[in-house]
Amino acid sequence: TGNDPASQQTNTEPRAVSSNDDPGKEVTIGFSGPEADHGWLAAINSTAVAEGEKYEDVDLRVAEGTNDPSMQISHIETFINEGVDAIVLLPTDGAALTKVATQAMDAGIPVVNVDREFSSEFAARTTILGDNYGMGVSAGTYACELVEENDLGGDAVIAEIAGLDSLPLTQDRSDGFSDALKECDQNVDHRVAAEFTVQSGEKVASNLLQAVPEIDIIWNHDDDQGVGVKAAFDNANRDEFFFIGGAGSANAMRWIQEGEMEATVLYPPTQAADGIRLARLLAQDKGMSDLVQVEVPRRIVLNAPVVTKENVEEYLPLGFES
Amino acid sequence: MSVASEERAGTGGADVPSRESPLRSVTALFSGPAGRNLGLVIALALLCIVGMITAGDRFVSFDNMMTILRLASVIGVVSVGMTFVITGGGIDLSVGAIVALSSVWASTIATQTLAENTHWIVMVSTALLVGAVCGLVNGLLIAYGRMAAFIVTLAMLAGARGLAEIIAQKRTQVVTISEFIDVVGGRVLGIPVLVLIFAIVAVAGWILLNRTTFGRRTLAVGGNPEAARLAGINVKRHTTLLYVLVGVACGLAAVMLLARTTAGTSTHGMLMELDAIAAVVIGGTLLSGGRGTIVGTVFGVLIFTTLTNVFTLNNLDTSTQAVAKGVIIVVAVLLQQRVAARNGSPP
Amino acid sequence: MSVASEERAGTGGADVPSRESPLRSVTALFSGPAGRNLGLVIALALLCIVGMITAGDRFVSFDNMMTILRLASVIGVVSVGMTFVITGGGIDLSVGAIVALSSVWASTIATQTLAENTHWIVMVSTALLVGAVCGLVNGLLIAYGRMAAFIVTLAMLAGARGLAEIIAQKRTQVVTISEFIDVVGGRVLGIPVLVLIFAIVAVAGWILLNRTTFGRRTLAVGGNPEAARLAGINVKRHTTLLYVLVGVACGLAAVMLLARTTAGTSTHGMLMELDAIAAVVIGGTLLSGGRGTIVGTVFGVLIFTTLTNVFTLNNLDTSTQAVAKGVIIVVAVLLQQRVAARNGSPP
Amino acid sequence: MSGIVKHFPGVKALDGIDLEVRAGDVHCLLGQNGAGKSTLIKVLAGAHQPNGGTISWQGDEIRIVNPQDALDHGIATIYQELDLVDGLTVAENIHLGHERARWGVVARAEANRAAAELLRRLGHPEVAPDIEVGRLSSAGKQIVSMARALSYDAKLIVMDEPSAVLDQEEVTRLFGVIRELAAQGVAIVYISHRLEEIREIGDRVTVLKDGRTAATGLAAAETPTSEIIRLMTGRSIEYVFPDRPERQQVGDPVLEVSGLGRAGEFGGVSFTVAAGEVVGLAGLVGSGRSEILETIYGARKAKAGTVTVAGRRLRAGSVGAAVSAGVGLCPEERKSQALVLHESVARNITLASLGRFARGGFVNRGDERRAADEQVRALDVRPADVRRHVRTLSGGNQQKVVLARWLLRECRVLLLDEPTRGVDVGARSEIYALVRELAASGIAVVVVSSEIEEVIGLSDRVLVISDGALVHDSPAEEINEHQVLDMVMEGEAA
Ligand SMILES: Nc1ncnc2c1ncn2[C@@H]1O[C@H](COP(=O)(O)OP(=O)(O)OP(=O)(O)O)[C@@H](O)[C@H]1O
Ligand SMILES: Nc1ncnc2c1ncn2[C@@H]1O[C@H](COP(=O)(O)OP(=O)(O)OP(=O)(O)O)[C@@H](O)[C@H]1O
Ligand SMILES: [Mg+2]
Ligand SMILES: [Mg+2]
Repeated sequence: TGNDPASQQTNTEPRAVSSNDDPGKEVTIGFSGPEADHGWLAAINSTAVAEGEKYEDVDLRVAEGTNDPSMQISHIETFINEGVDAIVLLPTDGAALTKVATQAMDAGIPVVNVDREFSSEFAARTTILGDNYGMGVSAGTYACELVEENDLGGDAVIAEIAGLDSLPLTQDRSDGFSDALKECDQNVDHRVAAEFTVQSGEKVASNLLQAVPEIDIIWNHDDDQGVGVKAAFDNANRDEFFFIGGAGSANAMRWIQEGEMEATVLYPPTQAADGIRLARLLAQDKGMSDLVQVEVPRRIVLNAPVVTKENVEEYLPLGFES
Repeated sequence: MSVASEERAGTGGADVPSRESPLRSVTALFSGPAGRNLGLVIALALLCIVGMITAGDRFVSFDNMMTILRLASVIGVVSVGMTFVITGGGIDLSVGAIVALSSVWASTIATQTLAENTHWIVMVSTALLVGAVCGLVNGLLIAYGRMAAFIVTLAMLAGARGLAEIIAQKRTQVVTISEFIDVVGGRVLGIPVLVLIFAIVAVAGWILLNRTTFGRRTLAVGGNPEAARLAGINVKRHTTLLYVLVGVACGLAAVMLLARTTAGTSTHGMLMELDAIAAVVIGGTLLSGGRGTIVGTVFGVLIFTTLTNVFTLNNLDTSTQAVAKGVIIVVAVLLQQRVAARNGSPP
Repeated sequence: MSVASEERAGTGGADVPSRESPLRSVTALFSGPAGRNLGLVIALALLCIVGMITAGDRFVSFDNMMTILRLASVIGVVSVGMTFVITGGGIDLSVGAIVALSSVWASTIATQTLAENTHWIVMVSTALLVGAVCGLVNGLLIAYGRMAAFIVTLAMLAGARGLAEIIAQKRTQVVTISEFIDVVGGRVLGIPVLVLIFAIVAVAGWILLNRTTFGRRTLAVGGNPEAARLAGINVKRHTTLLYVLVGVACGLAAVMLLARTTAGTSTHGMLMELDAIAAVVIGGTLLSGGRGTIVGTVFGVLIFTTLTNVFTLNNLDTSTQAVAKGVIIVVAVLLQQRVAARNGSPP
Repeated sequence: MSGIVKHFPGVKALDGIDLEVRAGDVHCLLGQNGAGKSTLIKVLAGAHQPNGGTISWQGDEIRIVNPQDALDHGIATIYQELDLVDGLTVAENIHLGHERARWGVVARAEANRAAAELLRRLGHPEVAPDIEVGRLSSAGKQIVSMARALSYDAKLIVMDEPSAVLDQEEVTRLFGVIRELAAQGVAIVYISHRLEEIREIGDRVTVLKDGRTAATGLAAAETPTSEIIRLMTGRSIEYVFPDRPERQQVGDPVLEVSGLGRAGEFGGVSFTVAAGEVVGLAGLVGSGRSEILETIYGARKAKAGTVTVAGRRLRAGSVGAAVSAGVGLCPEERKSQALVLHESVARNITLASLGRFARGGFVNRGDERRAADEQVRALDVRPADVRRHVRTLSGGNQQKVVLARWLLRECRVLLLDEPTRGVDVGARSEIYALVRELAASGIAVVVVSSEIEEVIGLSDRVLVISDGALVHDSPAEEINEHQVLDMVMEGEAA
């Protein structure tokens, strides 16, 4: 069902069309992101590419996705050598890419930093952040609400299925989650980490279910690995808990509709597409006509709303097919 | 020179028993296949004891055992295939990628529609066929192109995963044929079908390696390819077949993953090559070829999956898990070596 | 025994020149080390031609060349170390993890504070030392514990990366000592220091392998360890030293990464082991040991990095790149083999 | 076979060889090391493809493109280099490639029975068909190779130096089998460097020299030995041991072994070797002689006893200590124990004395080459090209390379384990002379050989080993072949 590319296109459409969309001068934009080895990152990539294709005046160069900062540095160096007009960069590691991003800025190429923040203010002209810590907080806050509504009491069993544990963003999400839980005197009783893949999700989830015979709430960081997580739940015939997801894939939203999942925390994969738009404006020396402001703002932090059965219809178009 | 032959038993090495110490006679019991794997048995037993002590009933429950076995099943099937390739003197780094490609190909809309109109066996055959073809390409390049197995399968690793991504457009393709999931992902007499498949593959693999000409020739090709050639074995064809075999195992693993995760994606089987090779080598199969054991491989797989299970039951954090895993691998292998040495088998 | 020796020259192959075909005489020029690498030279040249045609000036510019070389430098240093281990009959899967651990250890607050109070050379030494110690542990377990190198270094892969995560608490540790970054990450006479380091390591490695007793013993140990042992070489100590050597190379690579990325993290060097082994093997070093070439390794590294560069310049999508990479690896190796065979060197 | 030509890169190994073998004949193939004997029979066995020439089989011209072809025609081969798979059992090795199987499943009981039957026929019922070949001694492996050749029911069996690793009694037994086969009309091609064997078993003789046929179809019984040697070497040599020098006052003891032992292998071995003395170790295959040498050398760790070289006690189990004390070992199996096969001759020669050509760890390659060249010339290694890979040398020349390694090292004590195994007559007498020369220059030499004649002829003193124990020690003049044999047997019976 989820393989229709056409439905992908529609995701990026519902935006106000402004005069900024009128063709301007030809610009070359370089885009580099991590290896698109799972749904969310694939969606990041495909929406970015789709965004680039929408503008006749944009020549988008996409570097090979990689999880190796050293390799990504060389991609950015290549962009600088080529003299692109702007760079959209979703770094594998914010700190590791700061130096080369600063070099680009010094060379007069505006850099749009997406999702993972650089360690220096001077490394990017504009930063679009998905809020990882905020995502954890949203999940945690929602979990607190569930505890209260369902009278789970002080000893509610809360489990967390994290993503790739070695990534700082996973740490941010986990920190946000446990900080928010503290607000209602709860804590994470069990934590496992998968690798953002379906297979790893299934693996850690089935072990988790064995480790904890009774669970009240499970937060899974990523809806893509969630396909595997859900398969593990189904196989073990376990549904005594509230299942909260992350990222907001179309699959997850359908599960919410069908009542198989409680909620998911949105982490829009359209950030890079937004980055392309902004990069184009920066390269063409345009402002943001959607705002009162004349200039493109320095920092945009995306909201991490919780999608539940109540509002799922509204968010469904934003759900990415993973 | 009319000395009776038994006087000179030395020539044949048949004098070994006479030189056996009392200790040897005791452990002689284990000097068969059981002995060779005694170290592994001990390692696994220790692991289970740790599991029982730290997690009690949660560890020993039937459900948990089945969870461990189900986790072992997919990687287990691949590892059995890998045992053949390694025993035959080769290596296959592309298993994970082949699993991904097979799973993706078998879960495309086209295949699924066809399967819906006919029977889900179409999906299964597709996966097996894709696996076999990948293995065939590997095998032909290695055997007839005389290229290093490491390089060819590394290229296949890149190529097959890239192709899988192109086909799936990096999406997760959900399997909609519920009958397939119910059957392959279900249970028979309380035992998960996946576990049964693994058991059948392991037994079949054992028979194939130890009881058939194919298996014996595999050992010959891996142990001394020149001798095998001189004995009239078609070494190239045999090598090719070995890669086809592991390819088919990957296809089967893909089918199992489809049922298990209800989805096909290009991320399936990520880093599976390392896990499979590790299980095979820990099991006692020589990386240089010529000596292979399916029983050891099965133990290797079980040790790794039990390890993960025990870690999770104890809520260990991933970094600590990694360090512990490193230490345990070393200890397990040292143990295995010492026990084997004591049993008089060559190291 | 008074027969003149020329009477028996026929047996000896002294008749070589007389049977040489014109083609051979032409290519005889290359039958030295250059010849062995001729296939690689051709592959790299073809790649450059493709780069020039498709990307023109953007490819041939000095800056782009430096970009390629800088990318090659880190993996190149590790690959040179790996060449020694593989030539000596071993393998090291833990290089990436050792790079991570060294980078993390050298960029902890404690180390950085110490370095700030004294000199950044403290950071460098820390990284080198951590690498050496990891290599020593590998080496001791492999040589004296008589364990399979594959297993030991796989365990180290898990262990070292886990330890790195624990030390860094999975955070990226920014290097604050700007002098270090300026020097190691800077340029000398327009050439990036990283590239100079790589060049020095490659030349030193070449001398070490081809001109010193250490290198010669490495070849003997890899080619026939038993013969080396019986010729009085301390095989165990030598093997240990080889792993220390690659450990130090990893430490150096970590220093280079620290300067390049201005940060130490436990994710540095992810999957570096496969890249390094691939470069070494493509270069023509035998995975089974006993034959190694540093020049080939350097070419192997350059081919891979140039490939990435050309792909990026041509705006290829990642999946297509992966497929293309697989195909190109196979073609490059086939080419290399055919050229080598034509030059009369054994395949 | 006629006009067979075979090139290897850089060598013309065969240059128009003719060979005709009749059913029921034992046809001996002779030639110096490197003459092309093994290459010729590999062409016949389908292991090599000839560059020219034709092969006729029972009247028809055939092409043998792979080993299977040869086997299908009924040509079975026992190769010079042991061609067994260590990881398989004796029975599996014997039937490899033509397994007894039903539906691909090996009929193990039947295969074991058939293997046991073949081994019994070869006089070795004690070799268990179900034990792994890797655990057999080289003699045991040779027997398995022969059983394998017999298992094919072949019309022509080619044997490439089958007697090299066998002791005299084994050889006698082998000859019994060969006669039996010949009587059944099977043709045999027999290669050996031991000329007296040819006389005993051969019907006709073909001599190869430098890849060409020097003579063919000679009657084995009538042709005088000197004529055969002349054909092989192009010169006439007296196949004799060099004169033993007058036993002047024996020098100081250089090597002192006392109470040396290893559990289950040998024990209580004590003897001394003086400078300039050649001591021979006689014994049956499997009596533990190799183990004794390897333990003296430190390659195996002694469990009891001491080894002293020139007054300094060697650390047990350390090859390094032995080598730096001036001990050298030419091991029994050159390919697996002595040579780095895909390295050059030069590098193999200098392996043990690299330090001498190095300054500050850097090898002076010019010096190295010159030194290796010198040795190659001195020992007459052919081809005399030190850059050639050792792998491409014939067996005898490989042995010389190993010797050259220790000559270059200039040791005080030289341990030689089967130094003339697979070495041709010419080279053999050269090696004997060399051993004498070395002794004369003050080196203590210990020689192990399965040929009792050689032990007695070459040594000053003969030690007899039986079943891991030293049973006799006397000057060589005071003992003869029969006495040694008796002791060997008695010792074992005791
Ligand atoms: N694979 C090879 N590559 C190159 N040269 C080879 C190869 N095999 C044999 N030769 C050369 O061919 C010649 C004949 O070798 P062959 O092994 O047939 O000699 P042989 O008569 O069997 O000697 P020996 O008595 O020592 O076994 C030798 O010069 C040898 O160096
Ligand atoms: N690695 C081993 N494992 C088991 N048995 C062994 C091993 N090495 C040697 N033996 C056995 O030890 C005994 C003596 O060995 P070996 O054949 O080396 O004696 P030898 O007197 O030197 O004979 P040869 O004349 O063959 O050199 C033999 O029975 C042999 O089978
Ligand atoms: Mg020969
Ligand atoms: Mg011996």
